[in-house]
Parts: sequence; structure tokens; C-alpha cells
Amino acid sequence: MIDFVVPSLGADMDRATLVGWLVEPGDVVKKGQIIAEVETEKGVIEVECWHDGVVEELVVEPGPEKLPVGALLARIRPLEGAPTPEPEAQPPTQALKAPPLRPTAREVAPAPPIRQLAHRLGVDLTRLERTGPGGVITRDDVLRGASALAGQGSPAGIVPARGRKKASPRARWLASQLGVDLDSTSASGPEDMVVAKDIEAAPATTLEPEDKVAAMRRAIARSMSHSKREIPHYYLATHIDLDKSLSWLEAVNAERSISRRILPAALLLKATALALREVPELNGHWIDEEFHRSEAVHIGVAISIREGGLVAPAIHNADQLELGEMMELLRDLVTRARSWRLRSSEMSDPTITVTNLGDRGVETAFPVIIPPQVAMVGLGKVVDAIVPVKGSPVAHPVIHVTLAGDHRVTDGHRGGLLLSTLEGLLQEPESL
Amino acid sequence: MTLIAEKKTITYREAVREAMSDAMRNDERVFLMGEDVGRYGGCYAVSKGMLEEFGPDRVRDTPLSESAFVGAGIGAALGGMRPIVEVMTVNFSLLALDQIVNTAALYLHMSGGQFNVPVVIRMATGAGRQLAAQHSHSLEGWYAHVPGLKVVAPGTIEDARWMLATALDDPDPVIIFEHVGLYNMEGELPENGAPVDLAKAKLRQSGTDVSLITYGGSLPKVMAAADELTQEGISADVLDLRVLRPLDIPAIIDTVTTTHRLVVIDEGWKTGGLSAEIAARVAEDAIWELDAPIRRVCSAEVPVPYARHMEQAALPQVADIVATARALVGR
Amino acid sequence: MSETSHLHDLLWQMLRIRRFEERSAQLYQEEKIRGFLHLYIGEEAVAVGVMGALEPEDAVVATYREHGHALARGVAPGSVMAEMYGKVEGCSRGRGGSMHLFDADNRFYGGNAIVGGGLPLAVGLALADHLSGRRRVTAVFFGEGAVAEGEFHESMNLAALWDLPVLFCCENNLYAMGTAIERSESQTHLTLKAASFEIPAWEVDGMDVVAVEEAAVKAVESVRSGGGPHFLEFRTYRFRAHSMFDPELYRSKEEVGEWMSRDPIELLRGRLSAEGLLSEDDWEAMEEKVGAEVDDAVEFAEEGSWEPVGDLSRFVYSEVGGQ
Amino acid sequence: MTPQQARQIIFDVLTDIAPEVDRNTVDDNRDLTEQLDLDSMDYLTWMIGIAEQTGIDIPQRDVSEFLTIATAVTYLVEHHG
Repeated sequence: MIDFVVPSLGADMDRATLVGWLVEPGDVVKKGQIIAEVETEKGVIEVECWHDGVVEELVVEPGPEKLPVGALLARIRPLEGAPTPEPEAQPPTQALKAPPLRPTAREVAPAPPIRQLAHRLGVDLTRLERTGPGGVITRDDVLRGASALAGQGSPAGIVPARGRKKASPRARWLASQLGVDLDSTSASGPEDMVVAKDIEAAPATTLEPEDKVAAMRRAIARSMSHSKREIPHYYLATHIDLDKSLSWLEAVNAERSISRRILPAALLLKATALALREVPELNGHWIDEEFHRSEAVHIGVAISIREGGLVAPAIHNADQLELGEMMELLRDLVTRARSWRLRSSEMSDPTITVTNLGDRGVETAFPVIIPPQVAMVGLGKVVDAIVPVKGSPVAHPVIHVTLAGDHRVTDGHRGGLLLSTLEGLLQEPESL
Repeated sequence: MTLIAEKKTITYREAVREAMSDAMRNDERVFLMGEDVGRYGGCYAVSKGMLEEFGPDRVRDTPLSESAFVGAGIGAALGGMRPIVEVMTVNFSLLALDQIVNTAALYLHMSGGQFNVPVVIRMATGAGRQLAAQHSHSLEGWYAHVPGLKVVAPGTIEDARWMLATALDDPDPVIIFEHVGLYNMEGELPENGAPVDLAKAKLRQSGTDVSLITYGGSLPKVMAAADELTQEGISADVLDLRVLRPLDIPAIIDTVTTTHRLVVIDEGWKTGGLSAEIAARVAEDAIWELDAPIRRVCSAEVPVPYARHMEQAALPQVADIVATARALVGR
Repeated sequence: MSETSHLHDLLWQMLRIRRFEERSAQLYQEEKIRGFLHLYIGEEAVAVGVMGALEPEDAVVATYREHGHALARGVAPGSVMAEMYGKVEGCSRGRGGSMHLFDADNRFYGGNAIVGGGLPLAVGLALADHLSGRRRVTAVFFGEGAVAEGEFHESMNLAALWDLPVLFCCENNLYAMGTAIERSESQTHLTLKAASFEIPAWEVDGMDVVAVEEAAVKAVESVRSGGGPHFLEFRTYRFRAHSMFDPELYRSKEEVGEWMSRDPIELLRGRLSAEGLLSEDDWEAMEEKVGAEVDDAVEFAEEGSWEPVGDLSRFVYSEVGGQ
Repeated sequence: MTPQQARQIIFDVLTDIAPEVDRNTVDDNRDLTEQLDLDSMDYLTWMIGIAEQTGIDIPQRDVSEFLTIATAVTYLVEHHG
């Protein structure tokens, strides 16, 4: 007599309840036939019988009782002539055992959900091509089988999964960094492969806006948590008299048509870029426990997104731009950022970032450095303040400027030099 | 005409000879030993004329006993000499494999640091001269497999001239592979050369689109391929490994990080070869830099045949290198 | 040193090898020593006799059955035992084990576990002496099994061709592992092989340490004075199995018994006793001295330390400079 | 240009910048930047858009005319040739 017991279907399964019998006493059962259903923590699972025989007795009735693995469920009488299997003897010695052979392709049972799907679609599992690891039947195999059955296309409501698109490792890495969806990029590389160039040319994300916002939130969470965990920030703040700069800018703008008008932000960015030449230790990246100074000044501009979130794409070589060019690039960047059309190259390489919260009425910003950068400049609101001019109190527009520095790379002294250089530059706006 | 460095025209063969003669003039412990290195002048005429200058004790003809004379070179090194052992071709060196792999490579480690083996073993390698299978193989990778050995492959006249001095100065066994196709190569040799660092690969050409990594006899082919690529507007970074063990991994990673595309050109076979090692290292250390599959241009997996057209078909060719690089760049 | 005390010295040397190895076998079964352990028991007269003929500046190249050679050459028993324990205080820092004993101070070049592999090396060491004009001798030990290797023939030829100061010491214990010499050599008179290279050669009773020493002294003198390589065939026998895991299916107990009746230690002891040159007290004192020395060696090994794993890649290449 | 046309243009450009803006709920007489959370760049972009659509350049001194929808409509109607 053969015992049919609660099988161990996984290492973490130790009990199950019997949901139902698919056979009755006296039924002939075949090896591999599903004869019972049990409920586990992972759901209802069909249980196969491993021997040919006749059901002698169903020992347990379906019910809520939790049965441990190994509990007797039924007795099966072997067919006449078939030997009763003996329990496997333990090997007599402790000799080194060869590793057990992996089951061959034909023996790997498809996962229950796959079997269920096949059942629903009326597909014969034994006739399917097996493309899964180790020869297991995959969902795709079943779907293909179903299409063949139907003679045309896919069964209604079921879309076959697409093949994995070929992409170079670098392209995959870039795509993950930049949130680019590989499936929607063009593939210009060898063998129709998506390569880095394709990712760089792709819009930064082609996900749906809700997904984009969520993905961006996650990216910000990761980056900022990392920053606050790893980077020992120091903060310096000062206020800078913008009287000369703003008067000069007003005069300049008076000569310009609206489309060529320059905002103070552009002037401040340009001045920051130039000031960084004086304090290059703030311009670069901290990678592998080491500061890598950047020759080029690529200023990241923190841009808030209307749907929520923030991006900080770079204005490349900001120290070498004419003010007009700077303004044009800045406007273009903001427009594209807010319509999710940034280029990945802009996302990947800022050497320092500037955040301008003045428009939002914030007086002083205390920014969190974006790793692997080592500094961030915060610009606050321009306010009127009483400043001494030739010994007399005069009201001038003043801006609060903050610097967050990475203490592993610089100290407050160097950071202070950036702020004082910035102040000096803004007193001679015509030189910008 | 500038006078920055005096230059003279010289063959690769002469450069090796000059290196050996120079070493023997400067250091009494140095001597040359091998089959037909003396009276015959060397199978590839590398040591021609040296017997006359240094005499039969220091330019020592040996019987055809690769294991004994390579082992004797190792023993002499242990005994305080600085032998240069010439093995006619790498195929023959298999008769001395026991001494090279079981003795030279192991003694320092096995003796807990007591016995280093400052021997230099030179051998010809490679195909292209219709010498057929038993004289044409490139087994550099086999030796590069073994810790304890240093394996170098001068691919230029300058390296042929200057690697030997460093090899002789090295306290450990150094195997120098000279590609038969290079012996007749002619070129200018600056007078003020200096010993070559046996730890560093050398960038022979800087480029941005694709990395071509190679060594030894394939270097001239790769340079020719790089020229063709330049004309097509593809800029190749050519890295000459020079040292096959220990590999200059940072240099390999650097070039891949620069171009993101890699072609390895190796006259050895692909299977289990040096090219496989390089590909594996790049996959281990720089996979996310790769913007295209790694490609290898190697010898066909056959013994090198005699007939010229068949021999050439079995070997990496400039056109293969160009086509492979071009495809990687996506043109 | 008087003749008697010299003979006592030879006896003592053989005895310490014997007791050292007996203890090694025990330690192997206690799993203190692992890997292969090849015992020299029965053959002690060869190493002891030959080493006595060599000068400190001479070189020795040995096989993987070389505890006796190392001890007779002067390598400290403690460092040999520590080596077998795998301790960093061992003569090869625990990198070599039983088969790879090395000692630069004693010009002891291993400890070579490739049969025949040491022969070309010895030729090279002699070549270095020859080229440098030094009157030194390199003694290389190998079994009769090595005679079947190409490296034996190549090296004999090269040494003779170049007239190099090598003393080839063939320890013919009749079995290459389990293969009897009759089953591996068409010519079992090994001196005839040497003669074909025009190398002077003698057969020597390898169980008689005095005979071994006499032959070695004569050969070394000739080699040192420019007589070119010499070849000595020592007829000897290993009393123990090839290594520790060997049921000895290839030879009879009778044959082993016969050879053991000519135990080199018992031979010399018997001779000295018969001549009244060794009293029971002398013998017991010798045993006691040897026992203490072996105890010390074991204690040294026990107290030794393990090399830090961080040093794993040391000595693959030289650390600074050269020799 | 009628006030309706001006209004149409103003909102078309505005919803390009701030798509969530509902023209029915915008207060014609409130400061736009506060009301719709526009920053100076949005604001400038909006005016540039209006200038492009209408062909009316908006000199620096007139920027304050665009603080509310109402004033902007008036400005455009007055300045359209």
C-alpha cells in the first residue's frame, strides 16, 4: 500500500489544509495525476500522485484542519504486478556522494499558475516547447501554444510578453540612472542593440506622468538619504547687495525685446560659475573616497516640476557662456524640464548645483548636496534691506546666498572664499 | 631636421642582439645558452656574431635537450648567474615545460621566499612564415596562466631593445616572446632608450571610438587597422599589452572606460586564451562601461597549416580587425 | 675527531633520522602532519654518508623523500618538523610541507617532487660554479625511478659534455613507488648507463654507511678537482611503504624482512659493539640524546604559528631586489 | 483684438506652462504668480509666448501690466494694432 501524504512544496511550507479530492475510492489513478487540492500560505495548490494505482481509502476529509507536511491523506493500492516501492535506504557509508542530478527537461513540472493558465486556455502542457530555465514551461510557452491552437494571433485579452530588447551594459546602466525606458528607445548599435548614444538622445523618461513623479520621488529619496547619511555638510550664509547688478540688468533689459530678456537668475548663475574658478575644490565629484576635481564647470540648476519633484540638469561650461546664451539655455532647460524632455547628458554630469527658491518667497535656503557633487549654492529671495552707503543708510535689494559644502573635501574657509568672490563679481555686473 | 634624439635604422632582430650584447658587456653574470646560438648564429640569426665577441663559454651551444638546458639555466640562476636561455620556438619549449612551470615558477613560493630564480627565457612564437603547425603556434597564454612567471612580448623595435635589460634585472623568471614575423621589421631606434617597466602596458594610439587591445606580433597589424579606421573616421585607442603576466588591468580598464567598445586581437586561439582572460577581466571590472559586445579577433581554432593562403586564412588579418571594429561602432 | 667518535657520529646521525621519521609517521596518523609523507627509513646511510663528504659551500638537490637529506645536511630538526606541521617557522614557511624542504643557509635546494626534475637544476648550479671559477660540488639525489625520465639522460649528457662538477647520487631502492626496476628498465645495471655518457660510476652498498662515505669522499674529491661529473649508485631499500597510504601489494614480506636484516643502523651498531667501540650505555645515551632532540623538534613545531592568510600572495614574485 | 481673443491667447499660453490651470477658477484680479505658483521663469516664458502669438513686444517697463489676467487683457487690447 502506498501512502499519499501532504507534500513539502517548498522549504518554507510546513502545513496545509485539504481543500478537496479529485478522486474517489476505487478510482484508478496514474502517476502524475492531480488527485487533491491543498491550501497553503501561498494559495491553493494541486497535488499530484506519484504512483499508478487504485485509490483504496481517503483518510482525511476536506476541512479547515491544518495538516503537517507528511500527514497521511490517502492510501493507494498499487496495480497488480507493480511492486510496492520500498522506502529509500540510507547510504551505508559516509562516502562522498556525487551531487544529485538535476531533473531533466521533461521532468520539470510547470508552476501551478502556469498549469492553471494552460487549463484555462485549453492548452496541452505535454505538447509545448519549453523555453524556461532547466526546460521548464513558461507563461510565454503556454501563450504561444494557445495562439497556435487558435490558429491566429493571441487569445483575446492576453498579450504575449515582448522579447527582451537588446541593450549594451552601458546603455542599461545609463537608462537606469536616467530613468529611460529601454523599450521605447531607438537601437542604433550593432545587432540592433540599444547603445549609450540612444539613451543619451532619448527623452529622460517615457514613463507615464504618475510613474514619472513616483520614480522621481524615489530617486530623490535615494539621493538625498545618501547625501544626508554620507556627506558631512557645513553651511555658510551671507547676504549680497544686488543694487548694482539689478540696476545694470534693468538697463540691459530695457534695450532688449521680451524674448531676449535676462532674468537675475542667469546673472547669478554666471557669477557663481566664474567664482568657482577661484575655488575649484567645490567643483567636482567625490568618488571612491576621493575628490575628483572637474576642469569644466557644469552648473546643475534645481528645477521644480509642477507635478511634484525636482530635477537638476546641467548647463554645460557655464563659466564660458555669454550672459545672453546663459539665459537662453536656462529658459530652454526649464521649459524642457517641466515638459519631461530633458536629455540624459544634462542629467548625468553637473559638477555643482544651484537652487533658487527666491521666487517661492524663501529668504534663505539650506540645500542638501546632490552626490557625488561636493557643494550646492542656495539663492533666496531678493529683499530690500538698509545698507550703509557712504555712511548713510540706504535701501538696497539684497539676496541671501547660502553654501552647503562637503566637509570631506573643503572647509568653511574655502567655502567662504566662494561667497566673497561671488559678492565681488556681483558688484561689477558689467564684467559678467 | 631636429636634433632632439639621435636615431638609427635597425631591425627587430638586431635590436634583440644589441640588447643581449649590451647586457653581456655590462654584467659578467649574463650568458646566452640554447640550441645553435653559437656557431650557427641562432636559428633566426638573432645571436649571429656574438660567439666571436663573447666566446663559447658565454654563448653556449646546447644539445637538443630543452628540459636539461632550460633547467640548467634555472639552476645557474639559482647559482648566482643571469642566464639568457633561448628556446628555438615556443612549440619546443613544451619539452621544457616541467622546468619552467614546476621549477622556475614555483621555487620562490615553495621555498617560502628563499630561492628566487632570475632567469630570462627567450623564445620565438607565432606564425606567418609558412613554418607549419609545429613551429607556428602562439602559446603565450599558457605561460601567462602561471603565477610566478613574468611573461612579456615586445611588439616594437624599441621594446625588443629595451625589455631585456629590465628582464635581466628582475629577480624572478621572465619569459620573452619574440614573434617570428617581427624579426625583419625595420625601424628607427632612438639612442637614448631606457629599460622598460615590466608592469605597464603602453598606449600606442589614443582614440575615442573603440579600444583595440593586442600584443607582440599582432601589434603592427593592429596599427595598420587603426590607420584604416582613422580614414573612415573611427578613432581607435590601441593598447599594446607588452606584459602578458602580470596583466596591466588598470590600463585595460582605462581604455575600455574611454571608448566603451573592445576588440581584443590575439594570434593565440580563443578558447581558454589570453583574449578570453582580457574579456573576462573587462566583464568583471567594467561591464557597465561596455556599450557593445566584446569582440575577439584570434587565430582560427585549427593547427596552423603550411600552404600560404591557408595559413593566412587561419591568422588574424588587418581586414578582420577593421571589419570587427567598424561593426562595433555601428557602421 | 677520532675514528671511533666519527663512527659514533655517523650512527647518531642515522639514528636521529630514524627516530625523527618514526615520530613523523605517528604524527601523521594523529593528523598533525598531512599531505604526502614519504619516509626514508632504511636508506639513512646514503644521505648521512654522502653529506659527510660535502663542504658547506657545496650544493644539495634532493627529492620528495628528503627528510634524511635535510637533517644530515644540517637543517634544524625543529624547522623541518614545523614545515611538516605547516607552520611559518618551518624551513619553507609552511609553503612546502614534507616534499619541499628548502634551506638557503645550507644550500639545500629542495625538496623536488617531480621525479627527475632536480637533475637539470643541479647541472645549472654546477654550470654557475664552472662559469664563476668556483671549486664547488653540487650533489643531486634521485631514485632509480628517475633513470627512466628523459631529464636524467639529458642532464647526464649535459653535465658530461660540459664537464660540470655534479655528483649524481642514485638511490636505488628497487621500486619506483610499486614498480620494480626489472619492470621499468631494460638495463638494470645503472652504472652502465652512466658509462655510456663517459661518466665515472660506482655501485655502492647503500646499507653500509662507511662504504657510502668512502665512495662519496672519493667521488667528491675527483669532482672538485675538475674530474667532471661522477655517478654513484647506492643499493638500498626502503623499509616502509612508499607513502603513508600504501598497502604494499608489490613486494613480499620476506623480501622486506631480508633487507631489514641489513638495517644500516643495526649494521653499524653491531659492528661497533662487536669491536668493543660502543657500550650499551653509549647506545642508550645516544637514544636519549636523539629522543630529546626529536621531542624538542615536535615541541618547536607544536608551538609554531600559522602564517597569516594575508601573506598568501607573498613570494609569488620577489619582494625587493634579488638574491 | 477683442478681450475674448486676448483672453484666449493668454490662457492658451498659460496652460502650456501650467497644464493644470483651470481657466474657470482663475481670479482675474489676483496676482498670477502667487495664484498659480509661477516662478520668474514661468512668468517670463508666458509673456514671451504672448508676445510671439500677438506680435506685441512687451518692453521691460510694461511688465507690471501683466501681473493679473485683467490688466493683461486690457494691455493686449490696447496695444494690438
